[in-house]
Amino acid sequence: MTTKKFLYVNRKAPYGTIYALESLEVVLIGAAFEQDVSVAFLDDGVFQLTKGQDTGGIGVKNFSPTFRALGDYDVTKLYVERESLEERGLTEADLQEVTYEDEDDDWAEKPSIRIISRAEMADVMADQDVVLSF
Amino acid sequence: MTTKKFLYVNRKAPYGTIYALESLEVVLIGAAFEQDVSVAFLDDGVFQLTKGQDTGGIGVKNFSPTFRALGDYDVTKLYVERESLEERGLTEADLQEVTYEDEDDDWAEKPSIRIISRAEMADVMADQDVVLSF
Amino acid sequence: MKFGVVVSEGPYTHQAADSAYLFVKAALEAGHEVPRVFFYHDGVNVATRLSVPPQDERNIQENWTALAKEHELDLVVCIAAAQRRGMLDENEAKRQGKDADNIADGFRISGLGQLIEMGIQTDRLVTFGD
Amino acid sequence: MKFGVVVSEGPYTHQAADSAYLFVKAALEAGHEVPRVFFYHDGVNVATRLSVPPQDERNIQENWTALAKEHELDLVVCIAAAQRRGMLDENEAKRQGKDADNIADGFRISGLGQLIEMGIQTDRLVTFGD
Amino acid sequence: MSTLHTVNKSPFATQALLSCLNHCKDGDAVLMIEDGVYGGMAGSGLSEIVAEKGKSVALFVLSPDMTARGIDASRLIAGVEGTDYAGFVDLVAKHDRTQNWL
Amino acid sequence: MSTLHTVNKSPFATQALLSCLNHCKDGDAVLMIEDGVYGGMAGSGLSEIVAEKGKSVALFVLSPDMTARGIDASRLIAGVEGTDYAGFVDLVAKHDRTQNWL
Repeated sequence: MTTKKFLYVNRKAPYGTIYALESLEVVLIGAAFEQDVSVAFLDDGVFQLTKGQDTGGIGVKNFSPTFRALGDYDVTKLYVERESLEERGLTEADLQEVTYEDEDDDWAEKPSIRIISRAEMADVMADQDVVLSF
Repeated sequence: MTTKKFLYVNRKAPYGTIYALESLEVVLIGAAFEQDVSVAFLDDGVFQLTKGQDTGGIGVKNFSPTFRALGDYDVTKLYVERESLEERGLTEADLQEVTYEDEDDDWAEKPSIRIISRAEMADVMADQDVVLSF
Repeated sequence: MKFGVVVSEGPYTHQAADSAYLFVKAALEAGHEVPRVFFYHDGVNVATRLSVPPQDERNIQENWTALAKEHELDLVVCIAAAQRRGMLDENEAKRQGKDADNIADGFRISGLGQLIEMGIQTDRLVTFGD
Repeated sequence: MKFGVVVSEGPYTHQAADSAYLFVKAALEAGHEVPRVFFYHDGVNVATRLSVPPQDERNIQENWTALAKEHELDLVVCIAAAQRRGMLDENEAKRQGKDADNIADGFRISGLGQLIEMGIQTDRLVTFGD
Repeated sequence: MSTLHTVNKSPFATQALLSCLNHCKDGDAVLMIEDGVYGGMAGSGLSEIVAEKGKSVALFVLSPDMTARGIDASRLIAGVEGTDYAGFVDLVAKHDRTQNWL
Repeated sequence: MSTLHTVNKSPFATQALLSCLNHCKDGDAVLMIEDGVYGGMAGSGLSEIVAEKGKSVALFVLSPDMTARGIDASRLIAGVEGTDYAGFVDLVAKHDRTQNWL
């Protein structure tokens, strides 16, 4: 099967609407197709990755732990835009840790989240075959 | 039956979403209840009143002529925020004419659209019993 | 005090139906009355009895149906909004010549007048939407 | 050229389903292929056969069903999104123990894999949503 | 006579919060719920505008929505108060009307 | 290699158009559809930003959506071009990928 570069673009906050959750479902299913997958978080999408989410008080399922499972599905490139974080008063320290084991480097544990600039995000976007937006 | 002051608040553009149309349906039905009705147009809601709308090319019903029928339902106070118009590069001349016949003034034809400032809009909002938002 | 509540967005897609549910529960617990909840726009989709959410998610329709039963709530689905979106009860299905219906127990279909009436007869009106 | 199309919002509420319909028609008229249209999020609600829009409005479901018949389009409704929102075909209704179904002719329910596959097998992918 | 305003959108995504703040009057209250709770966070590009408005109107965020999104109460702008659903109900009862900025 | 971006939201309501313009690259095209067509209007508070971007990217509005909303072509920012659905299809085909800003 052809291998294509897939980018999933997340620009919306979690829980207020379902897009963040249903985007994650696509990423998980898509992993089985062995494409070259990247996931972008910009604008309010960066809020999806905050640590310490606890949805007990709103009766909605907390799906944030699922991001940590992405490494097991070989989804290891989570691009987070620095300017989006800054505008929201967030830093990398506010995000949960997501890692993967690099099979090309003796299974060393490496961070999946890559903080990049807006210009670099534009480069990532321009380097894709398929862009799916949520 | 009690008479209350009802305000319908329109902040969304027409056609991209259904809120403008379904708001108008509420206003029309509500007219039968003989309450003291005002309708506010601010933010993108001012786009609902532009003249010359022609939806033939998008296959969606053009409901803008219905605003002109509001006078027959005794809905005669359509408040439009000046600042919202200005930010969008619009003037009163871009809006359709909506009039009513004033039964207290020998059925003289009068404009229903009242362009008011943001501060006046805040006053209108603060003077209501029931505010319905779309 | 009497609270009227409007739900304007569909279940799962927007948080509105969840927020409204928690608000109504809290209002009842505080001793207020909620004579009616009105479902408008995509809010009408809350009333479908055909949804099958994943087992680890809440069932929004069942939550509302149970709350309605417990407190004798009047859950009204706007007929005009419902027709556009394919929400029908048995009578409406028959009347429209449709071969199925999908409204759950505890909800009833009625006109927009019920929204205005709710605004007139309650002390406060709160809308949860998009 | 092969175009894949995603519809992410519900009928009438958002213009997405109308825009996608006009886009697919134009693509076909220009000689392109549209091997599949994938309905996700509230887009699954486009597939209900129970909607009864006002007589002076377009019927979005019927538009899609007719276009699918004319051009043998593959209209796929995402099963995960559909289950949450109460969209079922006859098989799904039976499997889930539901007493009714509501999917119109011309639509079929299938998995999210069909979306990825569409991305792989088409030359361009266009999403209409909110 | 005063109004309770609710805002359920992220202020970074839509204009709802700004429009609300531009229309509320001294003595009103603004309750940020759902994705609206992000408007209560300190240190963002919008915090100063919100904090300034806090001098004339009472600002609240719905705590369960804040907690769901991983925002600790220590991150709130000074003067913005957290409340639960019971507090939401009280705010509705206390003010003469509710206006929802959707 | 270039991208066709679509924007379907009013730039006065959401940040979608601004975010799109901040991420598109020289030689890309931006097509404003649905409520997005308001972004093509001259004389608004956002016209200058859009016009400036028009120097490096091609800007289009979907004419049927513009006409539906009562905007005459004479109201467009200089350099913003109207197109119909056939033109939309051509733009998708011409560019290597489509990115939809929802």
